[in-house]
Amino acid sequence: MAEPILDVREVSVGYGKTQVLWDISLTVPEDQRIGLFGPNGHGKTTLLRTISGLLRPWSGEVHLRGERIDKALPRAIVDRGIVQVPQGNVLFPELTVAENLRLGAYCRRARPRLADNLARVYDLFPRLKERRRQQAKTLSGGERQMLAIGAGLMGEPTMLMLDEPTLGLAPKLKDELLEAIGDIAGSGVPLMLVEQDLEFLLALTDRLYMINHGVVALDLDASESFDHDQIIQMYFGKE
Amino acid sequence: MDIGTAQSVLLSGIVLGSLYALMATGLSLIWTTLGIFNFAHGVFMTIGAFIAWQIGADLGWGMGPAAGIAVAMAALIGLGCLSEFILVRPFLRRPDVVLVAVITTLSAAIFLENSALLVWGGRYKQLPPLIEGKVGMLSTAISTHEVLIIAVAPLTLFALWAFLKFARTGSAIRAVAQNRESALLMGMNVPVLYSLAFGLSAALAGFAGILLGSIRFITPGLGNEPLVKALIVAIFGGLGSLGGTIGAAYVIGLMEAISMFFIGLYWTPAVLFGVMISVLLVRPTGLFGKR
Amino acid sequence: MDPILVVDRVSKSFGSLRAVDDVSLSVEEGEIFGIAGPNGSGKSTLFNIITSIPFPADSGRVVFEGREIQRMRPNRVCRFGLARTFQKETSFDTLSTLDNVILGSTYGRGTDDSAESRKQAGETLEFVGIGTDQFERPAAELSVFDKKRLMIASAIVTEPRVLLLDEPASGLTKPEIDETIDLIRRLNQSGVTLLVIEHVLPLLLTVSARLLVLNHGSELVTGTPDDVIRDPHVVEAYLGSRARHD
Amino acid sequence: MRDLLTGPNLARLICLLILILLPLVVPSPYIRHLLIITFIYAMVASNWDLSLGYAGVFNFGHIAFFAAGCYGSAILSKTIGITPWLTIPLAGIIGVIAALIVCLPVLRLKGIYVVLVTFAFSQLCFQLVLSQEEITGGSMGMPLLPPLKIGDYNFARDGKFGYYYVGLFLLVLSTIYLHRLVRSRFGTSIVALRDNEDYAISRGISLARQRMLTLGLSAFFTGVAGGFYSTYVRVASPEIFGFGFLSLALSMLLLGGLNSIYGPILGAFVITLLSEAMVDLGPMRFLIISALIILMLLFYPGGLNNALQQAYKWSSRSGAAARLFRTNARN
Repeated sequence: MAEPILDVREVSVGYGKTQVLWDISLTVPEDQRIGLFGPNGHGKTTLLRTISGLLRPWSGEVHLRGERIDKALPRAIVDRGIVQVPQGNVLFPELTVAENLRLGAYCRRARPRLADNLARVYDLFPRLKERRRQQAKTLSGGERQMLAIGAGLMGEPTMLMLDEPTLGLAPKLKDELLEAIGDIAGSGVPLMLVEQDLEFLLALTDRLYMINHGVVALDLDASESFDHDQIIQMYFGKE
Repeated sequence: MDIGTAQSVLLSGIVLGSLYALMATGLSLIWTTLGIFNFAHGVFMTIGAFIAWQIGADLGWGMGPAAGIAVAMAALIGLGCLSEFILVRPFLRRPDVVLVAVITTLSAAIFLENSALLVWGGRYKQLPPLIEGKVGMLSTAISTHEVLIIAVAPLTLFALWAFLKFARTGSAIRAVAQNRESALLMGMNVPVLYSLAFGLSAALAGFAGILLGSIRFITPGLGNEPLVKALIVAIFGGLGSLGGTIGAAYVIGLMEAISMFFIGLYWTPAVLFGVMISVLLVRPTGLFGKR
Repeated sequence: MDPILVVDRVSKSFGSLRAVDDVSLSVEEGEIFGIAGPNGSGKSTLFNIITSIPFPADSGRVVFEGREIQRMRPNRVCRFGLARTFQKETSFDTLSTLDNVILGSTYGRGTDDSAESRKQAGETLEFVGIGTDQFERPAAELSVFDKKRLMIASAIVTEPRVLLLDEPASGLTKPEIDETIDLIRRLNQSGVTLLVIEHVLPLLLTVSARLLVLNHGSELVTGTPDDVIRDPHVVEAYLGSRARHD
Repeated sequence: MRDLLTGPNLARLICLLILILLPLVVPSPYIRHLLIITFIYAMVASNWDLSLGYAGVFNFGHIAFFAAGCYGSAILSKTIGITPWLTIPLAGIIGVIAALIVCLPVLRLKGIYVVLVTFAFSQLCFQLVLSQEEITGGSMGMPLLPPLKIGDYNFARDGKFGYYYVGLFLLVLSTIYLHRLVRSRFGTSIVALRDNEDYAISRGISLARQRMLTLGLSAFFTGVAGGFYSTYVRVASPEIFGFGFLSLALSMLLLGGLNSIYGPILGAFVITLLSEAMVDLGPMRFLIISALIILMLLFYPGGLNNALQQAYKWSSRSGAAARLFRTNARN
């Protein structure tokens, strides 16, 4: 079997004295798209931040195509192609849309094809092209999200990690975004997607992990039918 | 007040404003990128003037003003980067970095001022004006050097703006200021960008020092009073907006010139402080500042 | 009887974002009222503008026991009988656990006598379940759970008639959440009206009589736990439309 | 009451006894002079810590309160002719007035803006002193101020014996004052505001009121120290506004450690003696002191106070003198 793209091995991490993740392990195989979901404050974002090097694991290892990266600097990790699109969706609010996108290609690997990629992003999100001279802070929520994803694509990811791209979006925008991310995934970019919206996740990913209280609580195959009630119970069940 | 006096007050206000703009822009640049305030900024100005004097002036090594300016600029960029490395970087992750940086940069100011005293002594030195002579302007005459200041300051600031706006590194500096984490995720080398911002800011201060060094005598304390003025400008304009800072610099320069004419040298600081307090009472983040 | 707390069409914007958009609610005396909603739906901002800490609402009224308080100085709100906790486990880190609570007693309740406020603080700490062995430790050294309970203690020592709890259960383990539920119930039985924010629904559904679900800064639905859980919009807001019972 | 004689209190009493007896044992007037200067610095540094350390208000105008006391007392005693016995306490009130003036813009400000305004305020005072030559003597200062006297006895006689005890008395007074202040509920409330402003406000503490009190209360003994200083050296000179004086006070504070009363006092002793030992070095002295500040921050941010705490802990852990050195967490 082919080596997985990403291999997270028993990672524990936290902030200050508060531990957030407890010995988490998961892998991203070559041809699979991974979804993470679960209640807030239970470690999904923390996991992404650990993979992209913003946080040092307390213990455990992270491997990218067999190479250990958990001690590397964020920019070294970006240079290897892991691009995280952070939650909260405003990149550089005072910069224009075009400037934000150009900075997305800041890492050395992505610089040569900047113009091509820019055209590709404008193709994918025509709205960004219309607004390329506007400051990012003047964009609507959906456009900001597109900008964040677009900037991520400018970095030529060999794996793209999206953190709650639908946060705060109206259903119609979600559909648009779904299509765009589908296109990206279809073009062969491996994906790790953090989402609250299960429908969104199911449509885009092959494998789902539910992270609850800092551990992997459920591991589901998106193509198989599974017990919705179990999930709803975890979200809505009475104590 | 006749037309001639009015014009000379106006011109001296613009000269002051130009110098303050150079100074305060540097302060503001560091504030926006690193979120700290550099009290060594005034002494950077002093050092710039001294180095230019040492290299360029006839009483120094006499290599001419161009060499003096070039070496001074290079030295100041280096000094700025070094300062960032020693005074700021070790403390950036601490929650009280703002306070610590005030203390470290203040200490550095004392350190450098006394170093200047050791190296160059307390005797007054002066740079020759970059261009000799006087120019008749409107109905008064001012020195060509002052005309040069009025012209060069906006040009320099324009160059800075163009760099920040169009160069890859320039927009990265602005980006880091707005969102450090996203900058990291895009692969920017944040520490290097911080150093660079500091170096640029120091070079701006040094350049202001060179321009000032032929109007006033160069002493180890040369930069102290301009630092306080730049400080007032920064508060007045609201830290963090370059445009606001530059605008405020000219406003304060003019205000100072007018107040010197009408109220005299003695009470001018009080007037400026009074204006600053009134602005802060109405808008706690400065006149052009953002929340 | 008039409701003890009425929030009347309050709004708060940050730039172009309307964090809280025309939200109203009214809480009866003695009730436990829940506020739920996905992340970023404006729950904490709502607490902020009710208490004016750190900022008041842009528009709208907050009426507490018949008096408008939306323009009151923020430090007076507490003396008035309305206390709150914060989302993250907040404490006066360098002060001792006991001093954390004593402050609430002296400044929030106005107890002048220092022996008396010590006594009140000690009793309150015991009420929330923090043992005397923790009293002299700097608050920074406490566990997450103890910090959360300490924050509640420093609020209830001010004798509030309405207490606003912001995510009391986030970051806690299952047994700790159970203890928190017990604490909330005991508080309520002692006559305190509570407003509780939670992102995670189970706790809210368990304790509250009624709850308001926010989405995108505005009201999605208000009702009893059973109403809310059956409301398809709520499930959709949390999990997306496909997760609806269909 | 038994508490008074245990732990750190005992150590403090012993130090005080030594200071009281010292002039009787050591005849050198020069040592006495150094200690008098130390007492003054100790007052300035420990009171500064009330605003900078305990309250976390980034006040860099503290030297201006000292200078206000200096010049206030000088003007009252020389120009108006009031006895220095009265102008020294009045200097405290003048210091408080200066603090309240700077409060006006500072109340609503946060973080760096507080630094900028307070620093600008102190520079403004400097410029005013320079420019109001008729009143302050401008850059020459005000020389030949009236000394402290009882009857015909000048306190500068007998190797400054009198000044020594007045200085020590003021320092003890100021220390007791600070000690009680930080242990009071006011002291707790300003620490609370520093630790978490919003949380503190939500528990009924008024930010504006406590901030005004903090600056005002920290200025009183600072002003007194200023009055005593100008009376003792018999000159009020604008030098005190310089970076040199500021850096000395700051280094005492940092060497001593923020958030303590006795740390900065100890820092004052160490730095004054150190600085005196280096007096022949000229500008080199300030070079070394400023480098010391940065090195302290880099490698030992806790300061001497921290070292003392560790020593207490170590000694109590090792069982020796466990009761003698019982330490107090808040101090």
